[in-house]
Amino acid sequence: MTAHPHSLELFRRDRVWPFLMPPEPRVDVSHQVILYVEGLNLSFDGFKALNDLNLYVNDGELRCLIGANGAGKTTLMDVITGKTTPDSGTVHFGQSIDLLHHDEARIAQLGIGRKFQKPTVFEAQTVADNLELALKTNKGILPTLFSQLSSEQEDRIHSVLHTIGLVQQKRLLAGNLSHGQKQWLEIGMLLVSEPRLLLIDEPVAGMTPEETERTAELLTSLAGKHTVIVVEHDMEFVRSIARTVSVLHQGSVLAEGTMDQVQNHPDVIEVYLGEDA
Amino acid sequence: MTFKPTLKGVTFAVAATLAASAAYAEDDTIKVGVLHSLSGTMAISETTLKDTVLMMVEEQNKRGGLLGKDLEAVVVDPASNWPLFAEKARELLTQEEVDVIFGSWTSVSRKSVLPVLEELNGLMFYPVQYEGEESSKNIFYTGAAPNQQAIPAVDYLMNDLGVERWVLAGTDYVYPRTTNKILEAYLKDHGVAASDIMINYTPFSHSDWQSIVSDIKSFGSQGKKTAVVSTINGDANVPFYKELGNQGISAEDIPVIAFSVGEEELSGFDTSPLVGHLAAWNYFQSVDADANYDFIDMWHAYIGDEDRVTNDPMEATYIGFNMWVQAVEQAGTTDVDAVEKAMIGQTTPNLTGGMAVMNKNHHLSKPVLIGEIQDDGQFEVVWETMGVVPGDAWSDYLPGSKMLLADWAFPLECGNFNVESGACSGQSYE
Amino acid sequence: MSILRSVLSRQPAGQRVLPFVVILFGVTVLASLGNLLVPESSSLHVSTYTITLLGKYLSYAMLALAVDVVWGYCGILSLGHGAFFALGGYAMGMYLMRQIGDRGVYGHPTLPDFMVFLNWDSLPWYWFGMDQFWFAMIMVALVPGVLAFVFGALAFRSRVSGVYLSIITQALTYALMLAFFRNEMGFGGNNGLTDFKDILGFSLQSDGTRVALFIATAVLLALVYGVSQWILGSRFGKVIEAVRDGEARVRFLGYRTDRYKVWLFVYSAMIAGLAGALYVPQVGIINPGEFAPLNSIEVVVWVAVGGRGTLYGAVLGAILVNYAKTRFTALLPDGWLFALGALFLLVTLFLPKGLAGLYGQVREGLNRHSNTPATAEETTP
Amino acid sequence: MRLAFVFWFGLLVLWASPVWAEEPSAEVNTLLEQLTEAGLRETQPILERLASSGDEAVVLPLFQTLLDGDLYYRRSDGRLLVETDVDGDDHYVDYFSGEDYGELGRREQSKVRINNSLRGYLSEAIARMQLSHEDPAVRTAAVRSLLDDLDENTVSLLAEARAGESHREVRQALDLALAMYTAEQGENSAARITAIQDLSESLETDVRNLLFQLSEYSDDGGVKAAAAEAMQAIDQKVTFYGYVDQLFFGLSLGSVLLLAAIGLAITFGVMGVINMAHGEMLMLGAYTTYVVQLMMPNMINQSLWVAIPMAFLVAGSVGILIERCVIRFLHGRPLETLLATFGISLILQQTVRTVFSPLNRRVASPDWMSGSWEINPVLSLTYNRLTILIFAVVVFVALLLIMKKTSLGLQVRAVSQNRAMAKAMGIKTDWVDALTFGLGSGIAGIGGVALSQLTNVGPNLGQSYIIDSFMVVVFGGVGNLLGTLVAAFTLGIANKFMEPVTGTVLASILVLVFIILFIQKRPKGLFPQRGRAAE
Repeated sequence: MTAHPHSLELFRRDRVWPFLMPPEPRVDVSHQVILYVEGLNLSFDGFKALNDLNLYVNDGELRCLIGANGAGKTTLMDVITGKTTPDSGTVHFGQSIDLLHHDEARIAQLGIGRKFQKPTVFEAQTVADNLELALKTNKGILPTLFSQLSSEQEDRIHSVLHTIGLVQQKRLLAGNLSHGQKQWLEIGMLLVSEPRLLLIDEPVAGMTPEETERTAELLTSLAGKHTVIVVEHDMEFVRSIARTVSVLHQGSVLAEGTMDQVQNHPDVIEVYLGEDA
Repeated sequence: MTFKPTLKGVTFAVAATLAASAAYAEDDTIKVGVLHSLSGTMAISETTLKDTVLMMVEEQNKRGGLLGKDLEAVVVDPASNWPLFAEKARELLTQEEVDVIFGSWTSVSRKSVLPVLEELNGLMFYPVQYEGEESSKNIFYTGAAPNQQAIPAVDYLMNDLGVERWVLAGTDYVYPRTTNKILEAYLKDHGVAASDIMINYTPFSHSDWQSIVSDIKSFGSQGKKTAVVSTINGDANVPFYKELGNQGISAEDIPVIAFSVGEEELSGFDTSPLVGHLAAWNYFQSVDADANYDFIDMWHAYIGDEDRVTNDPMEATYIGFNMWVQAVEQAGTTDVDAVEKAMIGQTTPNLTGGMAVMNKNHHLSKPVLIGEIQDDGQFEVVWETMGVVPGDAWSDYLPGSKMLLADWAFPLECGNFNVESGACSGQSYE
Repeated sequence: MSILRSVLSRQPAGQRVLPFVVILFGVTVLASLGNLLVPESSSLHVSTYTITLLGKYLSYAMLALAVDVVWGYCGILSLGHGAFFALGGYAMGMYLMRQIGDRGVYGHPTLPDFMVFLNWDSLPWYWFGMDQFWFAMIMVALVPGVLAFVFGALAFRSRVSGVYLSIITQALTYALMLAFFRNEMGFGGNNGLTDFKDILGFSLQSDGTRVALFIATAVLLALVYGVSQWILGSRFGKVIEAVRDGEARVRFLGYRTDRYKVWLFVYSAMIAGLAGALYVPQVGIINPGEFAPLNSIEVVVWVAVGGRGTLYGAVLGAILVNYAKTRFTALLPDGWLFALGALFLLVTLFLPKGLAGLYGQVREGLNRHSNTPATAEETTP
Repeated sequence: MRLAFVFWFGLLVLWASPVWAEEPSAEVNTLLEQLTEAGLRETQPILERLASSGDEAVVLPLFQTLLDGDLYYRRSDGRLLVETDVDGDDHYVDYFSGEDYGELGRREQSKVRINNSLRGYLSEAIARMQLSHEDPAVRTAAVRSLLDDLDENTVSLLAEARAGESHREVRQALDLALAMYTAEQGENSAARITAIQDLSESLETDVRNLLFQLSEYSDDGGVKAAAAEAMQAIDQKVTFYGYVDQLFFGLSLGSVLLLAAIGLAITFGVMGVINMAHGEMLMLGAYTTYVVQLMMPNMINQSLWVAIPMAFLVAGSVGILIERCVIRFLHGRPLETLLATFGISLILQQTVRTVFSPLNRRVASPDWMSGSWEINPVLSLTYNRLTILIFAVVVFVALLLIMKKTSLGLQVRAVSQNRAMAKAMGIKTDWVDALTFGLGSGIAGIGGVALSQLTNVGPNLGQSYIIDSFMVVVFGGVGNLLGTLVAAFTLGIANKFMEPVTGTVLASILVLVFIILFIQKRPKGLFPQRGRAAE
């Protein structure tokens, strides 16, 4: 065989063809800030879900968002992940990527992963398949059609299974998992996709105290390598993991700081304990 | 034997049952296939014809059957689905082994059946007025060809009513297209200017006629006597006539002559606003003839409903059935080739007091009647041809078929013989 | 190479294909031999009527498979697959029309009869090339494919889904039906295309050709079945199933679900077109009635009866319902619609997974002794 | 038709002398005898002689009966008979003596046949005799029916009538007729031109035809020019009224679409059930109308008022039955309701086919819905379309009120927005579901009553409206009643304005393609429900 080495390269089974590879997204975090949210406004039929919201998250940070129902937490996540388009404002991922110009799929490919409030795993597929779908890999049509799990990828899946404690359930249909296990699986799907930024909506809802504890450990360990934003109602949990907390109220950020700072913030007290306090 | 509902088992079951049912062909009866839709859109027209054939079979059996055997009707339902017509025809001919088929209404169903008939050498009687341009060895056409309906009707309008302006309105399919093409050529031959002819096509089951009727109204108010020649099909007629009535187009102003509206169609609505509009057929229920009265009585007795009407395709079925019986008796067998030969030249009484003759081109000679709609849903005959008109398989007014001739008698034996080139083309029988 | 390897290495899919192919070929070979070799007098003889009937069932099965691929696996309920089927059929019909040559009733060397009759003097541009079998066969897949692509790209990109999608697919096939009914379109209007003489030089009326068409249908059905199983067994297939169960979630995983849906839709439309092309020479006619919305809905019912989400279920459903239809319309013409209607009701109420799911359902019911109605558990739309 | 007969008979009794009056003179008697024996071509001379016999009291009712097609004769002796309705049976009554011969068989009696040209002659002769009728409306109509055939005799008759006429409208009609005569036959061009100028105000088609003739073929240059000018003025108005007409057609088509779709806007729009059996609810409504008319054959005019509530009840209870037996098991699975209801639609169709036969049924229109409201000679609105347009709007408003103002409406909206919450608040969701579906079906039944006045009442009625209905609801925006209204009228008007340019088929195709494209642009229709709840 005298074929050009490059043409051989084309047929390597562990690689997709280079011309099919999307350019590797580079998130420019030269200013330490990975997410800029500025001046967001959004209203549904007169109800202002987001009201001139500004939020900056540093690279590698673990940020908690708290706030009452309707404060705009989930809507903010929807905007960041491209599900909802705001009426005005900007959202930047790093210095250069304007998230408002991309759709959900592209935003996910850029490295923003999301875990939903309700666990949404693919119940008709096995645990392993769920993880395989979430793998960080080329998500184009042809590569997906002809793809095979490489040994690295299998290792990756296995290690995540280990992390989330579902090794035994690998071949089980996700629909047959318990509620807590589904939560874990969903977190596993996040992990396996190796995102730069994780958006996590109420991770410990419906978990036992033990599970909650493990989740807290996991999330803290993720910070640093990844940037994590957690929305949670469970104040104990937030206290156990949070370094910085942002309080949302009526679509804008009311206060920001450590848990203690926030709890003593006059505005927060006013809002939460009533005007007469 | 039991098997799991697997594909294998099922397919075998299919094959086995179908194969088995072929083995039961009995020989002590003569089988008459009835291929009329009993469900779907055409059921409305065709169910009546199925009943007519069943009635005729019953009558024949009362008279002692045919060739000493009883007739047995085999009814299938092609469900107004054209490919199903071909399939059911094949079923009738190969599985049920019928000796003759009475069936089809629409042209497309006939076209669908035709290759099967020619392949398996079956015999079918087609009882509906149609566009012509066809003559198959295996089909006898007992309805009217365009020259037995459209042309005499136009003659009547032109000569008796002095019509000078023409609206040719039809449903967009082959029968109206052909008829209008023939009429257009015919009218132009008779000195009608192109600007005095308006042609309009509408889809099947068209229900909103406001604009078209209003167009007709303004087309007709230009000072020249105007008439509408309607080849509007089935369903669409009721809303069309209702709109005519409501917009006040009376038969004295703009008469509408229809080729597809008979007693059965009129029974679906109140005809009092339509009195005087016309139809051209070879038969009307109101025809004053003893044969007709007998037929109506027989029909009412059979169907058990005094209000049921009779119509032209029923007469065509009646004639076709009687002719077939005569031809079988003459040939002494139900063999298709023998019967086909014996059919040509057969004469049998029609219901209007005359005789129907089967011509060499497999079309009948028939009288042409023009009737005016009455307020009881019947027609009153206002004009009829002097004698019978022989059906013309290939129109003399179409450039493509002027030179074609159908003659199934020896020696020509061809359904479309080109007089100019002397060639016989388009035959797919052996 | 990697393709081949990946095809062969997908064991689970391969295992499911094999029994299907074996059964299908068994029946095909037996029926064909029964027709050609066994004398007519024998009770084992399979009549040509049966052969064409089986051929028709198999083309319907392929159509059902196409619907199942998008509906059962991806949740796209298309009420317009009849359109793709009919378009494929028309492409084949046009080829067969051109094969008639000067044997039409008017004896025109190139123009089909209906064009002579409409006084056209030359073929419309879209009839060119249709006299070549290979070209017609490309069109069989290409025309439905392109239509599906345009339609799908529009609909899926604007995220039209669920009920809305079903209804506009119905509008699509209805609009095409109206269009093909027009004589000016140059497809023979209401009468459609018929009176075919031969295919690739073989007479369509001979038993040999019919058996060959039947075998071709069986082979292609097996092929399509295999390819579909392979596609659905790939990661692409997993994405597709995930789209069915939670499209938004899949999007957040980084897949452009609209493109996945478009390509699956195109693939499915092409299968439907192929099914149409196989159907036409066997039944001998193609006309605009095939575009009727009712037909497309019926296909969905075959799939529902057989069991959506399993390919063999779709095939089974198509064959069973059509066999029942053949028998019923012969035995009890008036009862057919009652039976069909009741079938719809019972299957949707009591067999949400169709016959293919019956076994599992029964087993589950026995295990659980639960009284909850079977329907309450279904979560997919 | 019996109904028409009753109507005409009533009229006859009202304005003419009793039918069976004095025996006629010998001369008339001979003519009548000839009448029964004559062929169609020989009839007219006999009628002319009858008319000139001068015995108007005999001739006028005779001509009227003849024109209505109710004049028969006994075959045995040629006695003239009238077909009369006696307790629902057709009896034959002696024309002069009034003796009832009972029901006569086909072979015992024959009709005195007339054809179109005789009908034309008869109505003109009647018109001439009616120039002195006491009702001005009859006089006007009589004059107008004479416009197309103005000869010297008629004109002198008209001039005579003009002299003694006091009613304004009749005078105008007479003036018009006389002006037409002058324009055509006037003695000098000045008189003719003046007459033509008078005519330019009229929209009568006979006038326009006359002017056309004059503008093309008149030898007199002045007359020719005046006629052309007058015609131009008329044509402008005709074009304008043409647009008005088209708009009305569009509104009318829109009202039909609205009636067809409005029930679906509830079952599909509010409840989210893809109700493929919706068309059959329309069909049930239409058949209910038929059955109601069967049960009250002599009260066709009132029958619709009974049919409307009946249709609502019938279709509504079938709807509730369907909801209870099938749809409630399929909540939240819209695509499966599609299949199940499609099955139901097949069953309903076949049931109707079995019970009523596959043939179309005859549903009579009440008299107040036949004919048209002639605003002017080129613009007339048909009463049935007008009624249905108004009816559609009334039904729509009623439905809107039910949904917005009643507690049922409130509960329906609550359940459709948040089932669990509504349940928690004590709303009987099961009950509300059943009632909502019943309401939607019932409204569809009412739509069916209206459709029975326009189209075929047969088993396929529903099928022909189902796709249109879905298009309207989807185009308007699911769950929005107002959207349905706007969508129905938009599609109706668009269709009707496109039709003259593209033809009917292409217009329907274009509308469909437009909807398909529109849905791409606005997947939730014209008036989408917004907010997070709509997701």
